[in-house]
Amino acid sequence: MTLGLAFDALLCLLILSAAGLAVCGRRLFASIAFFVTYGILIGISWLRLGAVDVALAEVAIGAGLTGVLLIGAWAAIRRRRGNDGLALDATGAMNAADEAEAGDDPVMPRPRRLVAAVACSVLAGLLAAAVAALPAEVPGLLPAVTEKLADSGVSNPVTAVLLNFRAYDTLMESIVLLMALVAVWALTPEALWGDEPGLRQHARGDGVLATFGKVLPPLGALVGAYLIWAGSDRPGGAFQGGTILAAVWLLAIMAGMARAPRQSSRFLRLALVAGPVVFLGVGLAGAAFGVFLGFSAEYAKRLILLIELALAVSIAATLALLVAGTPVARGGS
Amino acid sequence: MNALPALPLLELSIALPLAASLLAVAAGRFAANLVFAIGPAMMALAALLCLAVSRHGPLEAAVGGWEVPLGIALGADGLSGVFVVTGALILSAVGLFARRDFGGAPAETPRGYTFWPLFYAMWAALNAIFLGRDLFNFYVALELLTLAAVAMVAYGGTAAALRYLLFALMGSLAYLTGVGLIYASAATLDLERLHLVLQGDRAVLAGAALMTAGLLAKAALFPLHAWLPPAHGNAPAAASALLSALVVKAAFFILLRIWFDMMPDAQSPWLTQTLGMLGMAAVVYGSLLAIRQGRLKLIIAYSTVAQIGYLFFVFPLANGSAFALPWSAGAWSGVIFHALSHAFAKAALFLAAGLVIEALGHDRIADMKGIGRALPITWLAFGIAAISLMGLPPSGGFMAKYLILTSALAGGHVIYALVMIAGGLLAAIYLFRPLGAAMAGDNLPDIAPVSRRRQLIPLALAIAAIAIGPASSLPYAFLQIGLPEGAS
Amino acid sequence: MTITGALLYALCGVVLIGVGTYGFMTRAHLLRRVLAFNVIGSGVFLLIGALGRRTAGAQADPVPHALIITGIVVALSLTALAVALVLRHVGETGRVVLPEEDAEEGG
Amino acid sequence: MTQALPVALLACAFIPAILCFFLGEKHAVWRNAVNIGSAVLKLALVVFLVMGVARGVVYETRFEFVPGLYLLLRVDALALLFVTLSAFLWLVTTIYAIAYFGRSPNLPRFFAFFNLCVTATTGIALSGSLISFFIFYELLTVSTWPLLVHKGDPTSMAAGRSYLAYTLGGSAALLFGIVWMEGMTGPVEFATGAALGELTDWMLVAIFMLCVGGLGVKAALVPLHAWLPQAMAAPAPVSALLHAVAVVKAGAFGIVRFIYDVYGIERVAELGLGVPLAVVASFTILYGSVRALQQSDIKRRLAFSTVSQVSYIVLGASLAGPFAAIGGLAHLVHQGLMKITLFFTAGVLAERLGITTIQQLDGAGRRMPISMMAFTIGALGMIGIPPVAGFVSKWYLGLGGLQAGQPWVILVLAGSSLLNAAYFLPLLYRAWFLPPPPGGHAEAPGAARLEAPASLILPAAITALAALGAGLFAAVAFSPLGWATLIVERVYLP
Repeated sequence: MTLGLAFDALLCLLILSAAGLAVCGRRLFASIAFFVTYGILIGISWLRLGAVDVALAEVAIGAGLTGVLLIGAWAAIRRRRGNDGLALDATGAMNAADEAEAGDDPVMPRPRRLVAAVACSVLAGLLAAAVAALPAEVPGLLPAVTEKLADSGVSNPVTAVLLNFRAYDTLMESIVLLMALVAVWALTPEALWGDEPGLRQHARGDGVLATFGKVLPPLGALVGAYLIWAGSDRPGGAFQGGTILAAVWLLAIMAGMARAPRQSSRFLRLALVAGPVVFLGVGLAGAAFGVFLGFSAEYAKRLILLIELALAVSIAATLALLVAGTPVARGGS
Repeated sequence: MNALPALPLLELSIALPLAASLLAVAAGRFAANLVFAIGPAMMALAALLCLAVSRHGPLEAAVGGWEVPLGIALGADGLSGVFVVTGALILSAVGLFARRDFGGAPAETPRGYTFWPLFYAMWAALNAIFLGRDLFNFYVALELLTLAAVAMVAYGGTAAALRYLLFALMGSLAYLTGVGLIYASAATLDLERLHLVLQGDRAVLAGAALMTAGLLAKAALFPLHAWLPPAHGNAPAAASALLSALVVKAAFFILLRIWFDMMPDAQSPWLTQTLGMLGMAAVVYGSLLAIRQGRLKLIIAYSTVAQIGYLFFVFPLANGSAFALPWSAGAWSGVIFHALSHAFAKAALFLAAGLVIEALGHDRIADMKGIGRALPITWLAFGIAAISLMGLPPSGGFMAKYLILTSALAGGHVIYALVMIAGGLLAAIYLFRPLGAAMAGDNLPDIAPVSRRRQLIPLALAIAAIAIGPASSLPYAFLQIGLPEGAS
Repeated sequence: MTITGALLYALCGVVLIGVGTYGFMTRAHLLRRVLAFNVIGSGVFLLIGALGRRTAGAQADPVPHALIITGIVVALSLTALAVALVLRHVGETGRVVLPEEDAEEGG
Repeated sequence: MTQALPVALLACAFIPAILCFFLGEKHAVWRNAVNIGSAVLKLALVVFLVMGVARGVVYETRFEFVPGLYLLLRVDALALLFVTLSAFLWLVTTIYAIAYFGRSPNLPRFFAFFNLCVTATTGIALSGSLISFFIFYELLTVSTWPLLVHKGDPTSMAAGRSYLAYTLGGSAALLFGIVWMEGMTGPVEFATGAALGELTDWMLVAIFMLCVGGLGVKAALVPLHAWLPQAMAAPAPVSALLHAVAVVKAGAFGIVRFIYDVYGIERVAELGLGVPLAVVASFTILYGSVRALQQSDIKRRLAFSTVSQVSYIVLGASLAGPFAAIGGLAHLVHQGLMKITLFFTAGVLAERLGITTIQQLDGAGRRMPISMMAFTIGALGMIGIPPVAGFVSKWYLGLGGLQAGQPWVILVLAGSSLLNAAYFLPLLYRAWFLPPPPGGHAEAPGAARLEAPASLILPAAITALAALGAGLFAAVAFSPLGWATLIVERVYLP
């Protein structure tokens, strides 16, 4: 067994333990923490698999943003529980919330868990058998991608697939993201429509967050911009870069350096659709010249960069607002 | 006319609603009136598409100019055509109907703003599926569809939306896993290429099984239907109409593509009989539960559970391994006819129910006396749509029933024929109950006014459901264009 | 990376799917279900990605990578909607689990 | 021309249906004009067609649906027999209904479905293939329901439920039988009959039982008749139409078609199905009469009488032989004329004098001489007293029984006639020979000088005269008997 394989085996073991702890952990907060850890470990596994782009996306989106969403939700539920309980001091409220959480999160009785465990093992077993039946060595579409890479306008094969060969998927995906935000906004209470989203974390003027909030954004913005620009020939791209930008923006808002945009802001809405609009527009322009979403080799690089830039702006705005959630009534707190 | 296939009809059918969706996000104020432009445009596109298909046979387009397997292909055959047309008609009608509920208020509201982007995104996703040929693109489109559908359900109830979302999430994952296995095995995602290269090995079968399981959850086939009644029963009328008429059909459509286009030879008796049995169980169970409901919309929602069951009769009755038999095409076409006429009829029923709620403020059958006289056109629309659902002639539902019955009896599947007949009778029981309740009593109930023009929308849809019957020869012939060999 | 290594990760993905499904089935807490969904999701991605690494040379098949990135974004979109719905559900009912199947038919 | 006429005939009823629905409740004049106008137009068309068919022209139209499924409209002699009856009675009933309902609510809906009902009946008559027949048959099922429950009270709703339960069940059996047969024989056209070669004997028997059983629901064959007496809850014009021409007749007509034009009477006899059906019909005839005797409500008594009388048609069809066939077919028309007269009068009695039971009839003849005269003609016809039309059909049926070697049929007919007399004569006796009750009848307010508005009396008078005429002039070529003879000669005895 080579050292590399041993490392892989160890990493898999770690991933599985983290996943197990995240899924079965007794306390929700701990579970979420394990989930974030798990996401980072998965990111490492992507590096091992030679998929740096995926690793970036997984860490930034899969672990990072998803983790933030889950923690935010956990905190919001807890706050609500605290408000529901008697108006005790801070610690008392927390305890009430803990109890409520435990009561609401019953563990299934053992026999049924056993049945579920057996079912899931069978599922995994069947899947494993299917995997084992696959041929051991296949090139997949690698040769095809390599052959056409020169015509795609970019030298990063993943970007070539995402923004050229399968640009149609990516266009739809950008709409999916946008529609997720629209769907979340649909849950806004009628009276609060148009307001700022309900970011609850506010930094004290001299706190850690405020300090970080001043230092990190410029740095982050730089990293994000680099990732977007680099995407054409190195790992990176609109989604990874946009995520970093979103994080930067959120941080700045939480640190009090920027105000969250109002839902009704015309500027915000334009920023949200800019990416998909440019993407679709370029696609339709292509259709006018013969092929929908077809970029002639000559202009491909420029067009893809244009799309990436616009997409990154929209993705950043969309992701940030997804995390920020709907406006909430502020009177209560 | 020869220029028709050169036009980017397929691409535009997807791109136009996408553009409308983006426009609705950017300029929310005009969104509610957008349907006046997009509706006719989409209908024209759909008509041109069908014309092109009937003139030149199945159409194909490589998006971005990249040929499969590297790129993504779109394709349109007869099956795509009828679904695109049905989608365009129903979505346009529902869009017109929804203008009052989602755009009437002077100030922007969360519902009024968010509905229209979701509506057009749904349209785009549906067309992407109807015209799609790429397994992974199906996944993205399905997710877009799910997202829009869940959000629309959430207007009516959070718990229902959550339950729907949880089912859909698991369905998506199963589907995606299946796609992964298929790609790992064949290094392509294109249906037609897959048809050529796929060997029925273990990984492929596991992949197909997973995709099927995921799609069954999204199509709400018994016993994976639990999410549907609360979701369709509580959403706003326009949303329910779209969900029952089109969204569940999209998942079924992909199933057809998988089992008839992609791997017709892999349909084992085990698979076809299982799906057929589940379909029969759905018919019986859904109908019986529909009979027990006290609310109009829940009756209609449970009816959807039942009617979805018929769709799955296609597997045992027109199965790929027996495609040499002459009646298979009948069963296959019959099921498509059923899907289409059910789409129109169900949309009409939900919109009619929406008008009843608008007028009365509730949809309890017991308190509906006299509504038939107060809203005669709505009542008529409900009645006509009910005729089609019951499979009474000359509706589209009857044509479907006739085709399915003939092939069931000719193929010796008597049990399917019996369930089909029983299902029609059960449908009569649960549909005549509200019809009768609306006729009881002579007094005009105290109701909020409902405009005559809006009542005509469900009526038009209901008439369409009937008209599919007498006008069935054209769509029937059209459906045979590019008919998968598994069904011919 | 050897092909054995790729298969190792693929199997890891398979087990993750099993673990996540187990969590989804056994826990009623809605946030936990969302979390379990994400565990399954990354398991599926790992499976797809690892199977794409069965290439002979140093390079992996880039197409699965692109698919996975798309998948990750889609999963995040659905997670965001799910979380928002969970929060609203908690706000409306004060409960973090769904009501029993038949209970909501009246509403 | 030969293609357009059948469609025009249908359109004559269908277009008014749509117009009526969308004309508001207040446009009574327009509605009445449309109804009467189209009824007259249709009658004129029918007369034209009768001329043509008598010369031997065949009018035919075909619409293709999906493969193996097409709508065939074909005007042959048998079709015309039924169409003529329906066109004539429709006009009369329309006039009656307009007067009967006056200004009550929900009339747009009523007349819409009334016309739809007629469309369906016409379609049933003109159907040239089994599946075309089924399409219109179901249209009839559905369009009759709103008429039945028109009043909207619990009794009519219950009647509607019972009606649907029976008829939809029957239709399901019928459809199953049709699809089973057509799956093996291909589309079945009446003109050629089915190619039964593929089907084994047990299948033929099973299909026969499914189809005739399904049709028997509407024809109210015992034990499938229970919905019919309940349906009396409907308004009088509906009952009149239902019993005389629409639903019940559609069932009987269907059985005739099925026996003669699908299986062929020889094949039915070979399979040993004719005699059992004749027995069922005979039993229905007697049972219906006995039950009629037990009723004290006039409309219910009439309803059971229908159960009995319609089975004469089935009896005629099930006995192999031209005389029985002629008698059955003629009775299709005769029974319609007589029964509609009875129902019209019963409706007038109930409306104007509040008479619903037999005891209340005392002295009604003096108060309403014209109506009671009509009633009397109808009742005598039902009993089979010459020269009213009923006698003619019974005579031919009896001959047919002898011809078919089933002499017991005569006993059935005689028994039934006695029973008919037993349940009709007391009514006539009370109406003509007993004095009115001391306080007079519970007359409707605003009673006119006449016994009732002319448009309520006239229809009954006309149909009564027609029933009388059909008997008196039975020997004329265009009388129902003459036409029935023509049909039998043309088709069954080539």
